[in-house]
Amino acid sequence: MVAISIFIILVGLFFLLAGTIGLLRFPDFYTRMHAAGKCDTLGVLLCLIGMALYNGFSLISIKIMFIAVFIFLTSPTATHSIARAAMNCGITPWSKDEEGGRIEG
Amino acid sequence: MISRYESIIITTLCKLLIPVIQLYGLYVIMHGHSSPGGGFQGGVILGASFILLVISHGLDEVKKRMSEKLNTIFCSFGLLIYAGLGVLALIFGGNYLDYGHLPIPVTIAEARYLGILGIEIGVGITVMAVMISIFLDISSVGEQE
Amino acid sequence: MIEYIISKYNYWIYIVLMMIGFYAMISKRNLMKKLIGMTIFQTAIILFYISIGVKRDATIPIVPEHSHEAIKALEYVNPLPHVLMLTAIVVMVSTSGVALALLIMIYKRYKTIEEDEILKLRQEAGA
Amino acid sequence: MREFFLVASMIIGLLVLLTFYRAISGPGLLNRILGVNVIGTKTVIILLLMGFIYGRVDMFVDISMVYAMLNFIATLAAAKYLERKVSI
Amino acid sequence: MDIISIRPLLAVLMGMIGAFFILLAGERHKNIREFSTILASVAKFLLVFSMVPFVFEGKTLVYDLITLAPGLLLEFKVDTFGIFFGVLASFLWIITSIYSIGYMRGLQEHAQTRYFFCFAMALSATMGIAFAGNLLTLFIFYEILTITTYPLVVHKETAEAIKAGRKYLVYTLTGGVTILFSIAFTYHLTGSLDFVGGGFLQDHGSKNVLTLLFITFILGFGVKAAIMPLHEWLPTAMIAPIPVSALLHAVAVVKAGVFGCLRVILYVFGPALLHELDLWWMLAYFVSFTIVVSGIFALVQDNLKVRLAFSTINALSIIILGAALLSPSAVKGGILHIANHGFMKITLFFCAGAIYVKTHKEKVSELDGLARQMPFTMGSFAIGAMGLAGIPPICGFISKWYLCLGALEAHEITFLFVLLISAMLDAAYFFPIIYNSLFKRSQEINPTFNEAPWLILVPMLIAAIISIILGIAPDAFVHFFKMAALIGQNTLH
Amino acid sequence: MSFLITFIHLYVFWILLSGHFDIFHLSLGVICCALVAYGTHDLVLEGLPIDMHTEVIRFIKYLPWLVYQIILANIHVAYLALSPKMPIEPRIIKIKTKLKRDLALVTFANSITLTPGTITVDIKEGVYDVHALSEKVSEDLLSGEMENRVAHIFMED
Amino acid sequence: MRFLNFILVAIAGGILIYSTVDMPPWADPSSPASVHVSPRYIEKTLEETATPNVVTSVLADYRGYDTLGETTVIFTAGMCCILLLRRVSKR
Amino acid sequence: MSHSPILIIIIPLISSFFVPLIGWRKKNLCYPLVVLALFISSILSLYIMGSVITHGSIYYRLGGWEPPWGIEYRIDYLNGFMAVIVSFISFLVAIYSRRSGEQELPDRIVHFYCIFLLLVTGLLGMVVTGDMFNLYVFLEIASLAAYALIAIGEDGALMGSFNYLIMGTIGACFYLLGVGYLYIVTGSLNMNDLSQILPGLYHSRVVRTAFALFIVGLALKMGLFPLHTWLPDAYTHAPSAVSALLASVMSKVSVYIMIRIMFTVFNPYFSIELIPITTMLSWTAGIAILFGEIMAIVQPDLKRMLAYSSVAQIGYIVLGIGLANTMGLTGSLLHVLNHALTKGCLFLGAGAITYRRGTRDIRQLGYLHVEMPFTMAAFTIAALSMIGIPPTCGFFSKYYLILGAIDARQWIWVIILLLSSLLNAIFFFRVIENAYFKPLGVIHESSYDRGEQEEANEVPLGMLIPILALAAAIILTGIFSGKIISTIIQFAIPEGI
Amino acid sequence: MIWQLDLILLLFVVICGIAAISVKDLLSAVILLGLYSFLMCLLWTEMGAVDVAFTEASVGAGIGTVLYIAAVYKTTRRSKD
Repeated sequence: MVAISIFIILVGLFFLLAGTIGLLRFPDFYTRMHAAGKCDTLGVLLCLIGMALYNGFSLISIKIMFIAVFIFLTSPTATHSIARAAMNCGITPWSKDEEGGRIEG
Repeated sequence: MISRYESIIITTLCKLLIPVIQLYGLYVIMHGHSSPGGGFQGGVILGASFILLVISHGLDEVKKRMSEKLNTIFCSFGLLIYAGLGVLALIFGGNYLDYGHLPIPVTIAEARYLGILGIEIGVGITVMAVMISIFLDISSVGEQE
Repeated sequence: MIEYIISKYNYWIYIVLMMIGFYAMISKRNLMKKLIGMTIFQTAIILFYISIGVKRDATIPIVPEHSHEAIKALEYVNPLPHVLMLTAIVVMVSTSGVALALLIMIYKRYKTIEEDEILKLRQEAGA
Repeated sequence: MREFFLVASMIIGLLVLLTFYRAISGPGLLNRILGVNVIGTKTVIILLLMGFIYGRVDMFVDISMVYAMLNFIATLAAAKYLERKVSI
Repeated sequence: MDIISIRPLLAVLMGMIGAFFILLAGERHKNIREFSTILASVAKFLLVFSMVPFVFEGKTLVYDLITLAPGLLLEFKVDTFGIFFGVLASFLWIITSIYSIGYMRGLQEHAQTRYFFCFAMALSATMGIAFAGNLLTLFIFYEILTITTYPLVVHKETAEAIKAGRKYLVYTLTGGVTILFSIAFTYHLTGSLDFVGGGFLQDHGSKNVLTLLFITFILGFGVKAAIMPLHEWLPTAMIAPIPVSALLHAVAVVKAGVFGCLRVILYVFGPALLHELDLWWMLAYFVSFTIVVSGIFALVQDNLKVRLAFSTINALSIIILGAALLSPSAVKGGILHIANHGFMKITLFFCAGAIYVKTHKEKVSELDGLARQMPFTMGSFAIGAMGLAGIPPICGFISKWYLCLGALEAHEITFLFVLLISAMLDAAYFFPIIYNSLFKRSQEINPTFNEAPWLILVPMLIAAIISIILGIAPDAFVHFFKMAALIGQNTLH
Repeated sequence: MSFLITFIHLYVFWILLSGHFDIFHLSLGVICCALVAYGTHDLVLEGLPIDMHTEVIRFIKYLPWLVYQIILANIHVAYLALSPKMPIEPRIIKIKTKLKRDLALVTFANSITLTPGTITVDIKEGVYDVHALSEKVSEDLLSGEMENRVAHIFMED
Repeated sequence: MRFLNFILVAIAGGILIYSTVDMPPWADPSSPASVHVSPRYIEKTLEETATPNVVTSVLADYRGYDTLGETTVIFTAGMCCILLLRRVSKR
Repeated sequence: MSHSPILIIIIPLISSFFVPLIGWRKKNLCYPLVVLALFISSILSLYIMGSVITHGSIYYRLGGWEPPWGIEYRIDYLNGFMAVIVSFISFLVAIYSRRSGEQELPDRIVHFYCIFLLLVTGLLGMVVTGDMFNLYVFLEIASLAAYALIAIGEDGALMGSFNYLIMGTIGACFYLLGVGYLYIVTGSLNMNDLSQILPGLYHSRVVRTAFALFIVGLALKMGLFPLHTWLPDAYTHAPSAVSALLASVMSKVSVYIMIRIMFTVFNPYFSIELIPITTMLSWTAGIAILFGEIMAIVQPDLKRMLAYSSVAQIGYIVLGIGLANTMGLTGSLLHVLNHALTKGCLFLGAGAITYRRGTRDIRQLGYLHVEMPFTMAAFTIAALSMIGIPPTCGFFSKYYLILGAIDARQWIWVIILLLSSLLNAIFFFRVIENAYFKPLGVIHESSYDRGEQEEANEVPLGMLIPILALAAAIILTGIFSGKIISTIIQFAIPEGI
Repeated sequence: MIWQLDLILLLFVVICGIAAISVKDLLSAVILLGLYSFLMCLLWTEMGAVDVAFTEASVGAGIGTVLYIAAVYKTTRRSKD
């Protein structure tokens, strides 16, 4: 059980790392948002599952899963709201063709 | 910041989250004895839930649930619970805030436990009401003249 | 020397933070910046207090409810600074609230929150 | 096992450091919000990991849950701000 | 031999009670207001007078009001010197009250309530100064006197008056502050402030410290006593209405300063200490300078009141000189001169007032031929002037005689000459006025008889007559002479 | 009715949260849940269906699929982020949807957002603006499978 | 002016750092703060207040009066905001 | 009645909770409630003072916990004295605040009263407590209330209040930090406990730094000279009742804390011998006196002048502390009382003048004595007290301060004290001169003409009574200052001085 | 107390504090302040002060930042320094 949970947490950490690197590397705000918000989601989920497994079946684990649920609910909402705000502010998404003309948020 | 959030995603989700957050706030108040938390934290969470409601549903929705008058009453009422418990202890022969002298048929330690619960509730109510009122005041200046 | 640094570094960081806040409070001309500095300043003090309470190899100050062993104080972090700091945080929030209210009033009145501009406006009004 | 959680939390700490670059240098407000949001999510995990390190995870879950619930309020508020005021 | 008696307190309070009723009556009930003024003054005089016998029996009336500070009481002690000053001031208040009523009504002045109120308060304070049992009590009433006379000085409310008021305040408050310092220092040295005949400062503090203390004391009280470099306020303050100048600047205020000086010389430091420190001749030379210079200044003044003011400065310094010589006769003469000068100077001021009320003239040069129009006034003026110059049988002669004797007793011929010169100067600046008013003619003045109203005339004549009586029988009425002798005895051991 | 539903759900949540199962804490829970439910039941159950039972079951069935999708897409995005050339082709695509109810719309939108590589930027009158990171994810989305599944949950197919 | 402020801040910081020399080492279990008053709270909390969370028991009972003050601070802040801002919204 | 120490705090506190509740329905009921609460509180404080005099110090354990663990109220002469001052002056100001409040802030009167009560609660709480941290909490209550109350004043009040907030927060934080520094080396927060532990640690740098932090923090709070910059703006533009309360009471409470910390928590040996703090304090105080008064002379605005005068008067009090001998401290404590009465009276008088005249320009106060005879009489008495004319109380404190300075053989302070008396005279007589002896300036814009002003146009009775009461108190305190010293102040002076 | 985390977090906090007061855009500064409060919360949890961390979490995430944002919303985002 412990080994499984360690493995899951490590995978989660890997996704978190990927997301962070994406956050740093991606060229514009929208793409970064993909990296940040989304890779994280899975990474966090995996970490939480790993910890819940490690903890065994108890109320604590249920609470940890609740945390996961809440993150699943709030994270896309937050992302959506920022994206919407960025769009409303008139930030055009970066695309490969017109690299120079982008406006940063 | 007072009007309803135009995005349906946000309003819907907040609608679902707010009761949960509120219940969580109450949980934090009630279980301050055995786990971290207490009146202030719970009160802030409750207040935050209302702030979330303001952000997502606009001011009117909040006014429906928590009118200015009710808010003021809560502000004072919470503190009255607190100070009143102290006075009650005073009346029943203890020093101020000495919950051991409260007229509850349990041991002194348990009486203190209940006293702590009582004041946590009072603190929670006040903090919630004040947080809402500060936020509403700050964010509604000049918008409803 | 090294040992000295290691044994005190927490206090030093708090001093650095506090000085950042302090500098912002007395030197920034923007009132909002002053408030931000104020928050940092207060938080630094809270950090200092919490640092007082720390004990090596101690756990959080919540004792097990149904344990039959005697509770040893050394095993738990000193709770008193935490209590004090809860109050301090509350004070911090309250002060921020009042300060922000004032800030908004100032903005409504002068249409700016830069201190020097406000002073100029007031001098013009006075002259 | 404590060591593992310690290492895990250190790794996440380093990730936070990386995210910090985004949060502080921006560019612009939105990227900062994004960075802060990401750090907020990571905070939840670090808190839980610390709970495991201390061996008292039952006490730390509550804090994490607060973050999980409330973390997006500030983001929403900022986003709502941006919806109104067009210039950045 | 101390008798605890409430009379001194009542005497002090009487003025305040009068002031209260004056305020109550206000502008609406003028008669009640003025009646209460007179009533209070008479009552006060009677009260003070009733204490005289005790003093002659060698007893002291004492009343401790409250503790101002641990070991420091607000106490009234009626000793010989106190009763001397008290009787003088309270008696002069009566005639001045009558006079001021006439004067104020005659000129239809504004803010009369304030005037009478402050007047009564000032007299109250004067009485407090007279009966003060220690330095702090004295100082308290001294400051009250300053404050209550300030409105009287600026009574006219013109720019000039306000300026004069400012000057008055600056000088007197500075003086007050200096006194405060000296008092605090004395307290620091001795732990006590009670007056003791012959002084209580011996064996406290080093020589230099005591010298400094003496200088600060004299500087402090010297402001009100208008010793020469500090006299500047007095001529300026003559802008005030005549009764004010008369009572306050000729009697109460400046005499309070002199009184303070004498208290310090005789009751705080004491002759022995002053001899030991060789301070007495310093003071004597200092005031001699004032005597001569003020006489010369007076000669060149054209404004009658200012000339009188300089004459006052002169006379005050003579008094202090008497005390400073520290010989029995000199002290006796000096103290007697307080009373004598009071009566004579008030006569002169009343005359000036009468002239002003009738003719609105203030300049010396305008008084030619006035004696025909106002014979009584100018007659009184002549009496006062002669008295000041030391011509018998007017009272000024007696005091000057003893002063001269004192100078001889002290083996200081210099001061004898100073006194003689001052007498000559007095004569020199007063006699031309009399001469001119008698023998010169002027177009402006109507030579028909046209005296001032009786309310003005009567007090003036009373004062003049008393001056003569005191000259003939110095011990008449309240035994001023005997008192002065007693004071000399008590202090000079 | 809506009060009762809210109350029951909240109470379950409360019991899971609270580790104490004595009478005192349970009754506290009743009071708290009643308070919250009283305050918010009209808010929560504004547009909820009558047949809640089925929907919840279907929703729970939907979750594993969603997680699976998330994992797949996540690997893809991780690859995008980590590959040195960074082969991304961001674009905005518009999806016209047949979904009607708010909850369905939101579920779909959040599913899109949760699935890495796509973000719902806006919903306007049944049209989703979705920002997609690469061609692959946009094609996945345009295939309509997710929409159908969501529609199935809320019985709108 | 900025520079002056900087100097001021530096001096203040210098004094504070100077004083850290005499502080007990960080996290020292035998520092005065850990041995004087607080042990009783930890050891007696269950016995005296039946509350396992020491912070809560100290906050609400041992030093309950502080908390009353703290809540009053919040109340004050709320009233202050109302006083400052609400007039505007009422008109 | 054994609970009276706590009752003086919680009666205003609980009333303040009721004020907004009642204010929602009936605005008129707030005022009686406030006055009643403060009245009871002040009577109780008198009672406490009485029992301190008869039975010695009072101890009250909050929550029934013994001192180092729980919070303790410890009321001795110094405390009781301060509590009486605070409660009585706030009671008088509360009476006054009705009419001025109606004019200055008509629509916010309910919350004004609420915060007013909270301010008083905070001040009282600071005074009676025996716990370092509890003091901080009440300090913050009082400060927050003060920020808001200042801010609702006229135009410039906002910036004044904001500056006060920033400076006050720095001050409070320094105080808090000082408490922390003491806590880290002693582990205790109780003042009495600290005073027993600390003597062994006097050579620790931490303790010394803590002391410096306390002094700086409190100096900020009270507006001592180099740190006074917030004070003039705040006092000038605040509503008159508020500036009266702040100037007369709030700064005094900070002074009280300073005395408490210097001489009770630390002992006099430390504060006087070990570190040069008294010298520094007296130098700053000396400069403060001169600076404040010179600044006051050039102010055309009445309240601003009074504010600068406050800076100077704080200097007096601190000078007394800096002299650190019996006489100096006696003068200092007496001046705490005297200045509280006097400045209260002056600010209330200035408020009354503003109430009728609508201007605070000193040059436009002509013929005020006809228009408002009683107010001006009281104002004059207070001004005389400021200058130090006997028998008003201001004289006596000045006298003791001079004695203290002489005792300490520090002639420069003697000179400064004497000089300051004259400087005070300059600016107060400027007011008196204008009010009594100058006709209404031509500059004055309102429609007064000479004929109209002859009518008395006194402020309402509710405003007049506190002013007159304070004026009477000034004289009575002056006359009975010996009594006050021998019954209270001489015991309030900490041992070992 | 976990000193490894402690060091990292202290470093973060200092950086974040400096960033918060040096950013010109006030909204960004406020957001960074929120980040600062997160980090502080972590720091305190790490030191064992769970209740304080809880408070800071709820305040920082729920109230503080939002209040600041509201205030910026009501005033201005521009700042000269």
